[in-house]
Order: sequence, then structure tokens, then C-alpha cells
Amino acid sequence: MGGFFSSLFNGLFGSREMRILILGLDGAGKTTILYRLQVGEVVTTIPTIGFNVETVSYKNLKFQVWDLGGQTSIRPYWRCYYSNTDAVIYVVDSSDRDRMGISKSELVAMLEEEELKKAILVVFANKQDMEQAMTPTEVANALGLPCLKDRKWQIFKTSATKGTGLDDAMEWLVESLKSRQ
Amino acid sequence: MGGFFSSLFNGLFGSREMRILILGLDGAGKTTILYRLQVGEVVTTIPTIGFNVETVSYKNLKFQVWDLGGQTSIRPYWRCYYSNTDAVIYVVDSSDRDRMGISKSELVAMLEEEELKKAILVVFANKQDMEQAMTPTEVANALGLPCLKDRKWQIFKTSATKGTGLDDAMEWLVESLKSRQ
Amino acid sequence: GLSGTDALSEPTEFEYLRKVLFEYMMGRETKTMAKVLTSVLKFPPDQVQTVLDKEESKQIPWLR
Amino acid sequence: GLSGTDALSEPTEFEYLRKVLFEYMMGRETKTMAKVLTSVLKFPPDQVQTVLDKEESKQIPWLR
Ligand SMILES: Nc1nc2c(ncn2[C@@H]2O[C@H](COP(=O)(O)OP(=O)(O)OP(=O)(O)O)[C@@H](O)[C@H]2O)c(=O)[nH]1
Ligand SMILES: Nc1nc2c(ncn2[C@@H]2O[C@H](COP(=O)(O)OP(=O)(O)OP(=O)(O)O)[C@@H](O)[C@H]2O)c(=O)[nH]1
Ligand SMILES: [Mg+2]
Ligand SMILES: [Mg+2]
Repeated sequence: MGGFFSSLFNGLFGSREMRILILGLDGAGKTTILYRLQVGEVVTTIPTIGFNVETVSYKNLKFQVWDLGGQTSIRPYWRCYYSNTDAVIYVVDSSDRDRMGISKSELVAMLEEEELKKAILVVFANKQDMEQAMTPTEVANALGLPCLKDRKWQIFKTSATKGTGLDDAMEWLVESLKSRQ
Repeated sequence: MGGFFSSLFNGLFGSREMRILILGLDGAGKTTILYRLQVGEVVTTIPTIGFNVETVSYKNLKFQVWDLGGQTSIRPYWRCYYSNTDAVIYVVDSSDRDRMGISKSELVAMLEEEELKKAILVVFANKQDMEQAMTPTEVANALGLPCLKDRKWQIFKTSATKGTGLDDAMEWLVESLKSRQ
Repeated sequence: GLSGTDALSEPTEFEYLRKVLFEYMMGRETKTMAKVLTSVLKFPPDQVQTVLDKEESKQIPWLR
Repeated sequence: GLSGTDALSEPTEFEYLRKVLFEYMMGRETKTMAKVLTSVLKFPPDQVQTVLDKEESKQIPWLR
């Protein structure tokens, strides 16, 4: 009986699915990243009006990954999804220099939310394959990451279409989540 | 056991609540009528954006009475409520000569709906207390009631605010519903 | 009042939607409310059917 | 995108609402969806609370 119940309890509580949000401005590459992570392929995307949610397995951990649409008019509703979030993947189009300021304000507003206080932050400086892409350091500075307080964060250079950098980023995220527990 | 189940069945099926819709243009007096029937008083109303639904008891019969908002932009949604309807109380502001034509078209469209094929129709020629009110016969003709086919209907003159005519109308409705069963 | 575009520009319709959604969320007459909601928000026919089938399956069959 | 009026004039928001409502009606992540719906439709705070309490009471407590 004890054995049955303890394994039942492990099943229910032991490996709780981690909840991860993928956020960032429209066109940053969030949906491309989600399906890269899930099926390992580049899918053709359309702007996400709503969200995609998928279960992603990585190194024996299971994640429930939410990719939320980033268009201006629906960005205010990101906050409805914050509850119980373990980590945020914040995606930036590194070649979109004009909107780096907007991307920063959205990030700052997000990090101010009480519900995300303990969430780990991974920034994907995405579209590194583009010629005019800012470097990860430039992106980090533009977003004000060095000044963040009480936040576990890291930035990675990625190209979702070429598939580079994603593994490193996920590796770091998994380790951070594990060591946090 | 048999006795228990048969009384259970009577309880569940024997006295099914009748479903009645109160329809008509905005301002016709539908909400005033609903609460006149339910609590016997004239209540202060505001335009109904949505619906009111109340249980009304009359002569040992129980009715679930739906009063739907009649404004132009929400009239198209009346049809979502038609299913399982036993009777429609169609309320007309008898003093609103200008909109008698609109009231007729809405009535005609409603009666064409398959889901209301077996529903009994009672028209309330309401606001009879107003000087310029059309007579019930005039209202009946303006609505084209005499030409209706395959429809049990009757028209009554009412004043929801003065409380006149409602009893006669409900009396007829109850008898019609009973004899139909 | 939608003049053909996918928008809800009429304040009355907006308030109506809010009222009906509230009732739906409180579990009152959900089948009727579902019809109204999918109609106001112009769900495509296949989604309307999916939603109504779901509502049907929620009902306790022996009470109908 | 609502410019202060009680209307949903932005087609993106309209489509967003439809998508989220569909998920809610299908019973998926209803608590999160309820937050979005009440937010998009600007429910008054007391109604938001009523709705979220209701969602809470729907959850099976021993799975949380
Ligand atoms: N060159 C390049 N293009 C990319 C990269 N990642 C995504 N894209 C492209 O950028 C476009 C937008 O990508 P999405 O994944 O749809 O963007 P999103 O962030 O989900 O956008 P919303 O759903 O509107 O919020 C698509 O054409 C992608 O193929 C990348 O690393 N490099
Ligand atoms: N003089 C007179 N006024 C009436 C009568 N019945 C209703 N009214 C008034 O007409 C106005 C509209 O009545 P309501 O009952 O709110 O109308 P309604 O049909 O529910 O209107 P909507 O909710 O907009 O569809 C109110 O001021 C009522 O007091 C009546 O028989 N005579
Ligand atoms: Mg997307
Ligand atoms: Mg009314």
C-alpha cells in the first residue's frame, strides 16, 4: 500500500511539468522556436493571434511551453498567463534595431510583475544569421539586462531557422531549473 | 421500488417547466411585463442588454420565462434562444405606429424558424393606456396575424404599467398549453 | 451592427457579449449561452459544431 | 487598442477573443483562459473575482 501510494505521489507531484512562457515582440521568432524545440524542425509560421502550447521534453524534464502572440494589441494580455511560471524565454529579433526600445519596455513591465518574481529569464538574441544583427552583448545592453536585480538570467545568441544556439540555451535553462529546486 | 421510480419519473418529467420567450422591439414593455407576471408589480426598467430569466408560476404550471433585449443590434441573437420553446409572448408598443412595420418583419422572421414551428403565439398589444394607441385589431392587421398559417395565436390588449389585460392573456396561454399536451 | 468586418464596434453588442459570457462562465444555461457566444463572435461553422457537441456531452443524459 | 470605449474595434483582438473563448469552451486551461476573457472584455473587478472563484472551485483540489 505504502509503495503504491508513494509511487502514485511521485507520479503526481514528483515530476511536475515546468511551465515556460515564450514572450517577445511580434515576428521575433517565438513560434519558430517553440516548434524547433518540440519537433526539431523549422515550420512555416503565421502571426500568432492567440497562443500555442506544447509539451516539450528535454533531458528527462517535461515542460509545458506557452508561445504567446506578440502583436501590440494582444501584448497586454500576456500577464494573464504569468501565474505558476517557472521560466520565461524572451525572444528578440536582433536585427530589429528600431524596436529594441519597445522590446525593452515590454520586458521591464513583465519583470515587474509579482507573479514572475521567481521566474528564471533566458533571453534569445535571435536571428543571428542576419547581417545587420546586433551582438548578444549589444542586445543585453539595449534591454538593460546588466542592471537587473534579484533575477537569474542569461542571454544566448540563436538562429531559430538555422537551429544554432538553442541547445546551449536550453542546457543552461534546465540546469538553472534543476539547481533552483 | 416501482412506486419510488414512478414518482421520481413524475417529478422529473411529469411537470416539465414550460419555456416561454418574451420578444418584441426595444421599449415595447417586455421587462415590465416579465416582472408584472412574476412579482405583480411595476418595476423600474433599463434597456435590457442581455436577458432576464425568471420562474413564473401560474395556475399550478411553472414557466421559465425569458425576456430578451430588443435593441436592433442584439435582435439577431434571439434565434439562439428558440430551442425547446413552448410559447412566445410577442410584445408590441401599440402607440409606436412608426415602427409597426419593423415589428412585423421581426415577427415574420421569427415565425419562419423551424425551432418555433410548434410554439404558441400570444401577442400583447401593449401600452393601451396611451392615447394614440392602435386597437388590438389594428395591431393584428399591421402584423399580418390574420394571414398566419399553422399557428395557434391570439392577441390581447394590455397595459403592463396599469396591469390590465395580462390575466386574460395568461389564462388563454395556460389553457392553450394544457390542451396542446 | 458589424458592417461586415471582424470587429465588435457596437457598445451594445460588447456589453451583451460580456453579460452572456458571464452567465456561461457561471454555468447557467450553457448550451443556449454557447449558441449566443459563437454567434456574436462569428465562430466558423465547424467550431460551432464542436462547441455544441461538447456542451451536449456535458449534460447529464438522464435528465433530458 | 480600445481607445477608451467599450468596443472591440481591433480585428486582431476580436480574433484573439474568439481563439481564447474556443479553448475555454473546450475546457482547456480554463483558469488562464478565464483571466484572458475577463480582461479582454473588461469585466468589472467584482465579476472577475466571482468568475475566478468559480474556476477555482471547479479544479480537483488533490491534483494541485
Ligand atoms: N532569418 C531568420 N528568420 C527567423 C528566425 N527565427 C524566425 N524567423 C522568421 O521570422 C518570422 C517570424 O517568426 P515567428 O516565429 O512567426 O514569430 P513570432 O515571434 O511567433 O511572431 P508573433 O506570433 O506575431 O508574435 C518568420 O518568417 C520566421 O521564419 C531566425 O533566427 N533567423
Ligand atoms: N404607458 C405605458 N408605458 C409602458 C407600458 N409598459 C411598459 N411601459 C414603459 O415603457 C418603457 C420600456 O419598458 P421596458 O419593459 O423596459 O421595455 P423592453 O421591451 O423590456 O425594452 P428592451 O429591454 O430595450 O428590449 C418603460 O419606461 C416602461 O415603464 C404600458 O403598458 N404603458
Ligand atoms: Mg507566433
Ligand atoms: Mg427589457
